[in-house]
Amino acid sequence: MSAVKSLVSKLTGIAFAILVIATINFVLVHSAPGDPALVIAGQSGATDAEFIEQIRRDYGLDQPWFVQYTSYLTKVVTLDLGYSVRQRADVSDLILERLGPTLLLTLSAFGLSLIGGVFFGALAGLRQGTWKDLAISLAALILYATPVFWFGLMLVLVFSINLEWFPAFGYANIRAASFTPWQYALDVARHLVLPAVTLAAIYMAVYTRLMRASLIEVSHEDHVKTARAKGLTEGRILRGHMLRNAAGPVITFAGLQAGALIGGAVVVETVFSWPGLGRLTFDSVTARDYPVLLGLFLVMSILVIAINLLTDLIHRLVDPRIGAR
Amino acid sequence: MPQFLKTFLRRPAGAVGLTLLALVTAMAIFAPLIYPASPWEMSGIPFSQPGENGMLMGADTLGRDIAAGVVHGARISIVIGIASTLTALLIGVTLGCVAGYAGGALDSAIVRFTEIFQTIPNFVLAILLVAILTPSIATIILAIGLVSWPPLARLTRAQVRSVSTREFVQAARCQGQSTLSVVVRHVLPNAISPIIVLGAMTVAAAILIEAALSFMGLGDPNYMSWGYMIGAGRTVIRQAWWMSVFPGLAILTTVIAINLVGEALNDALNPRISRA
Amino acid sequence: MKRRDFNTLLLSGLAVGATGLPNPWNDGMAYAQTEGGGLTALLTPEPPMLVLPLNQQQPTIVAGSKIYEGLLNFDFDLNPLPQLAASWEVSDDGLTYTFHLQRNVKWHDGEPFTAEDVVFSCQVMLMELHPRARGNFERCESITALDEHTVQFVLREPFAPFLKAFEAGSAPISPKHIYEGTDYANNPANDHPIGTGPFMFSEWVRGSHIHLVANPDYYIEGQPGLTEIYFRIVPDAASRSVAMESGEAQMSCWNDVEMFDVERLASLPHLTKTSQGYEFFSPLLWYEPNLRKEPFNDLRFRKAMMHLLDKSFIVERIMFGQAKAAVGPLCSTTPFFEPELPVYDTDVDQAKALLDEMGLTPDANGTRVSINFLVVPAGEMWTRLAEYFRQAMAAAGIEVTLVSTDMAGWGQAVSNWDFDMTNNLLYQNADPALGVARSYISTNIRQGVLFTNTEGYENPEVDRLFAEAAVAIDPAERQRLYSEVQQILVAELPVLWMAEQQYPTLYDSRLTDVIVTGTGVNGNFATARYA
Amino acid sequence: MSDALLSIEDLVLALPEAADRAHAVDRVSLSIQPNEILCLVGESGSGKSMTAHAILGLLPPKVRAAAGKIRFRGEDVLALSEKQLRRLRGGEIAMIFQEPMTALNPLAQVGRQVAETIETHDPGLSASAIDARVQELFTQVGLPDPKALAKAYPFQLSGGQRQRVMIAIALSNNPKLLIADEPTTALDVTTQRQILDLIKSLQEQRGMGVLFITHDIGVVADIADRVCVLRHGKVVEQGAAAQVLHHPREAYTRTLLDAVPGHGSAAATQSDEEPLLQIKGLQKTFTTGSGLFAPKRTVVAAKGIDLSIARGDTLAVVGESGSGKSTLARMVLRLIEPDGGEVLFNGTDVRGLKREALRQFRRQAQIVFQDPYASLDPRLKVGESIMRGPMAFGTSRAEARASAEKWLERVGLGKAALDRFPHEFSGGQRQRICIARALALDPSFLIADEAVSALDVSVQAQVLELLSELKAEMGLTMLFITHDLRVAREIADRIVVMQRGAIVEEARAADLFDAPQSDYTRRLLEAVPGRDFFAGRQMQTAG
Repeated sequence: MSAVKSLVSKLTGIAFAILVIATINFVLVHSAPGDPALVIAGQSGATDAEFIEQIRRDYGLDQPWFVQYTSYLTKVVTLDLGYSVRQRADVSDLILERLGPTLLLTLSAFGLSLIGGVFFGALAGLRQGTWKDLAISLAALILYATPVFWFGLMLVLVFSINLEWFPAFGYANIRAASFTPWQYALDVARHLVLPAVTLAAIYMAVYTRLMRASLIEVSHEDHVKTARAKGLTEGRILRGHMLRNAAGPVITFAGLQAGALIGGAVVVETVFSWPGLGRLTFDSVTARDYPVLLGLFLVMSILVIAINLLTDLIHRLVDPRIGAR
Repeated sequence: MPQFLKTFLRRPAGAVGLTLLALVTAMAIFAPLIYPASPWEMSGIPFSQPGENGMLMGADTLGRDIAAGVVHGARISIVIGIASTLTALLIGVTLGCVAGYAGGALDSAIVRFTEIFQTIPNFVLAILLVAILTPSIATIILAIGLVSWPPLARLTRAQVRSVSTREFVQAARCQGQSTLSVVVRHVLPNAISPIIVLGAMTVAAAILIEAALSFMGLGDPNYMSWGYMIGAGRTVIRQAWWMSVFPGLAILTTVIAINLVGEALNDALNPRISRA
Repeated sequence: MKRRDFNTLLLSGLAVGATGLPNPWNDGMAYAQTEGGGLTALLTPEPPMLVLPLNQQQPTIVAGSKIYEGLLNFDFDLNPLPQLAASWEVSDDGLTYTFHLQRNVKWHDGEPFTAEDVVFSCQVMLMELHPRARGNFERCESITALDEHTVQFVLREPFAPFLKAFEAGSAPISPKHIYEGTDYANNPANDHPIGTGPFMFSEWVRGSHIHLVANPDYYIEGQPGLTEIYFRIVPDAASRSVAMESGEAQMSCWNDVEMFDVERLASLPHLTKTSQGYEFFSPLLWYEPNLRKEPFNDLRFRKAMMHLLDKSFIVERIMFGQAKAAVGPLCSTTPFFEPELPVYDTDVDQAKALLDEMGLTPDANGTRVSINFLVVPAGEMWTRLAEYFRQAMAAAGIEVTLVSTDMAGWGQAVSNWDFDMTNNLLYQNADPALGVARSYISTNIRQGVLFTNTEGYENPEVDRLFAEAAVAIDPAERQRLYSEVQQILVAELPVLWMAEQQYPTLYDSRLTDVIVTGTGVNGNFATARYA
Repeated sequence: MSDALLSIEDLVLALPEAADRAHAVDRVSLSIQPNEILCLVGESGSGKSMTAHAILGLLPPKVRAAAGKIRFRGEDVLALSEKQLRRLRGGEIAMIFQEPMTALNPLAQVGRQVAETIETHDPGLSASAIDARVQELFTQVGLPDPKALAKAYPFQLSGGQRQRVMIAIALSNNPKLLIADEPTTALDVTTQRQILDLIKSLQEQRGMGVLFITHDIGVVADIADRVCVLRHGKVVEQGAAAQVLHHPREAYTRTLLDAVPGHGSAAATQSDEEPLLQIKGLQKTFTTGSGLFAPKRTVVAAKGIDLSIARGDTLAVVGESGSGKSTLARMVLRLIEPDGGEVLFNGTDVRGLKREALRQFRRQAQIVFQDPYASLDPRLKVGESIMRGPMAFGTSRAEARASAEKWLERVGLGKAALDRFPHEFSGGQRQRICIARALALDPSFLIADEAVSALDVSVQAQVLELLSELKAEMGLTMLFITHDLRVAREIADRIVVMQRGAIVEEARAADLFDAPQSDYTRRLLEAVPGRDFFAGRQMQTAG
């Protein structure tokens, strides 16, 4: 009853958010000064105005904006993201083929940063004031201030150029076509290490700081004192009464960071030539590929909402109070 | 405010942060004195190693002095960091104040708008804005400001709401003070501290966004910036690590400095709010 | 992490792969590598399609030229060689071109190739789809099939470089039985292009690779020499370098490898570098002023700029030696190139003197004049060129502000003449009449169209010389006309020519007969084989 | 003393150097016999909680036992290792805390939290045996439907149920000694009564020793066998309950006893004039959680409230938490807008007032809030806070300053307070400042919203006295909001009892106490701790 109601209200919220985002994106993209028809024409080495006019006609670029807008919204509803003139492919296909790598990257980074953040944050919080705490806090402070793309480059410098442990760029080995699935998975995993660590590191720093503060706060809470008064061992108190309680706010915050995570993925994908949505975004911005951009922003925003829901779900599992309210 | 200053400086974070920040600021202000020649000057020997040919941090592929770039780059980072934060503050604090104090339908409309704005990956939005408006200092400041305001708006709203329900504000209303006077004299002064702290953190974040934009080739091409230098060094990282390393360290130092100052500010400002 | 968890992780990765990632293992394809005589070549960026008549972007041609062919090919000196045409005659009046086609040529779907296909392609399909081909075939009064293996083109007036129009990229021949009467752009056959070339389309995994296999029925005995070609799409330059270095890829061309990396790779024992094979295109790089605006309309200002720029700096430092200093509007590899032309030395004082003469004197800050420079948004080299320009101009007190934009914005600004200065790079397409005249003749000042006379240069004498040279038949006469026009242009500096870009082709040293024509990697690779 | 269950000998607890005093507890000695309840009573900062925490080695990180001994069945607890201490904790000595919401882990099922304690001390026990034990405990502490309840999370329980769970946890290993640290302070008075009864009966059944910590002498009177009075970390007086309560030896103990409110109002002037304030059919419903992703919830704070206050009268509104009494106060001042009904002040409807008229009305009607820490702007000097009001109505700065000085003198702080910041004052002093601020506007009507609830009992008595005096002096009409019937009795002429947004009963103060009409009022009165004792004591003093 209440669950259904909350689900309905959630879905309405999401639909509304998507509509607004789609509108914002459309307005933004269409206030661009460049003419996409010219680019297409330029790329085919064409030089005549008639040809350019033809391109405009063919792709509806000569229509008034509201016609383009209405047709765009209609298409969004029917999950048709349009056709990229420049890439000569359906936008949904283009995005779908890039979605996998981006999901792989962001979700691994998300998981890694959460696990690492909770672990290091808990360690620092428990050992408050010791050298371990100091070292972790300092590392977190530094990482937090590090430009993500630079951090990626430094990892490349150390781990691929100097130590040659991991490949510096790309998604899979160029010979991957001949690999067995197992080899392929391992190969992708090897390529994933540096980008995922890069993307995770910054957020891990954030979560570490948060977790540390949260754990210290929880450790002062009355129920921890109760647990002590019950005669529980410190380990049991930590596992049973502190970690879960402290991780809650961290997870909530992580959900809010989903947008930033996707933004970070854009830079990381650029640094590591990761064939995901981020690179596609940048390529499309430079190429003024409107349909792709519109589709990308929609998909990315949905992705962010999805991650939000996911963290919401995790938080529900961790904290029974949320579902019931 | 001597008490405040004392608390602030007693924190090692505050002292270290302030020193580093002063260093970077001095670098920005005195850049033309330290390196009078343009950082774009291609007079050195390409690919000089750090220390070679009289170049402290080496030279890039065109023979430009990396050290000169690092020093001059401080200007753009600081200017953009501060200006875009002011933009974000202007938008965020205004919306937050209105939402927080007015409440009701206006409040929920602003909250929804802010929530949705926060859902859009903000860096991607910044890329889009800069690309659309064509990269220049002004458009970069505007774009970063436009993507940075939602947290400020949320915080301001939360602060204003929490402060304005506090009993001393109600007491002030009961004393017959006008709404404006209540907001300006009681609500804002008591709400502002965390906003100042977040503002400081926003400067740091703005510097990082600027660097990332420049790295992606969306910087103002007329100003030497750290992100641009790292971007230019990326492809030649095998041949010239120094091209990427030093500008990165500069960003790192500046951002750490600001974050430390922010943290110390937080510690110095907050006890008065919660305990006083 | 427990092993089970790790497996789950991997499996989820695979599941992701199944939805969108290239998953090449499940077609059971054995990756031939070099042993079986296959070639793995880099391709950058990923082309939108492979159907040459529909798309003429560079990567489309690199891959599509193995599938589609033209009537002719050209050697390094740009003399015609047979391809689908076994022989040809040109009438003395230069109006009638007769081609005798190869026998026993079959389309990849098994249908025989005939003169009708050529007529359909040149008269119908390309006229509609291919702007450059249209420019050439518009000159024809008639295109007729004399018999099944003979095609005759009759021109309205002589056009000296007409033969150059028959190269594969300029006029790819397409199958009439598939395209006639259809919506070309949406023809289902576009997903599985059918040509006459030595290689046939096999598979395309977007974002990963394009696979071509040898055509067993190719009309030349013993060709092709390779069993298959993989075009690998590697979006990142550094990864491409690594692939070449490690031997994972055996060929790179055009911009595949960053210029600063070329010499390092070329020095590796398993790789061979050549800059041959781009003669047909001969790209020329210049700084382009907008002659409609002050102070660029003043020849003295253009001369001053020329004196401030150092071509060797551009060649050595910006292009890392993958170029040659340009002397004038023609590349040294383009026919009718005139080597004896005036030279503008790099000389700051002379530049300053010219500026003084114009009355552009320095103000308190030492600035004489401020101009904008529209940066070409196509990569690092262009950014460096802009930055160098700014520094070079600063030496004489010309203050340059860089304006950045995206590709569309650049195209818009340049084609609508809304700029001060920019860069440009144009192919000469094997003849001054095809690739050079367009940048200087006043009839080609066309607002809204890129790669025309966008700088706005007008000189009736130049117009006349280019027009005469285009229709002249005698090569010596053409040489005289073109030499004269080169003298005039160098004296008047409509644009500031800087460098002839020399694209490097790097390939596995065991390969032979790869780059055998003036179109290089845009050739059909029929002769390429492992030694 | 050797057979004492617990004996504390000359215990000294040292505070960290930065603290305002050196010792939290200074040479405290006390003992508890098996099967008795020792009440440790004292005001805030007396060291009573610290002493209790020291027994289980649960002192805050920077506080340490500097001297003395704590013997539990002869063994010095202070000398025990952490491991040995753990055996004691939750085993032979159990503890319950003040705030049952925070004392339970919000993320674990309550049954689990009980089971965990049993498991820890009896690792060999089977799961089903533990389950059975949990059910039994829940039954013993009077929880309904133990089986279902064991699966519940703390947030799903009421305050009283939570405290019962805490007690179940404490009893789970049949402790010899139960330490109860203000276990009923956070509860409503009726719930408090139930919990006190429960503890008392369990103690008797099991013959436990109980160390009961409280600030409320009434509670002491209800359950204590023996009493130990603490002040500033030192024992003032200890002895048998009857002895200490009826014949206190020390002045401080007497003060504490006298400070307990409920003696009856100072003045009971009745006037038949037109009432100053009339409330008719007031309605208010709160809706919360209207966020993007949250479903709505509603709480009714007022359903058709009617009441009136005569000029010069003091009306007390009494109710348990959630009864809507504070909302009522705020609606009168339009700090919260009602949904419906009328608020007539001097015959004009306050709800219709706009800007300037509203300002003028508020000048007439002032309020003193509950939390002395939140009701003064921390950034303003005390004088400034007081002066702002008159100045907003056109008084010159000098005049406002003079008046502020006068009022500060009057509330007993002296004019030196003018230039100091709020954080330099104690809670009681701040409440005086708030009163000065309210009165500086020369109002005719004063609302006191739980104005003394946060204060220690001795300070509470002083502030109540001040209010009574001021009321008489200025002829103020007062609306006094409180949860404490004793306080209402102390100050009000008439009392209104509220429950869930509605008025249950309205009567003259004395009548309400002597002859309550509604069941709810009766329950409230019966629940007042130490009622019989104080009734007896009053008779004594009167007689």
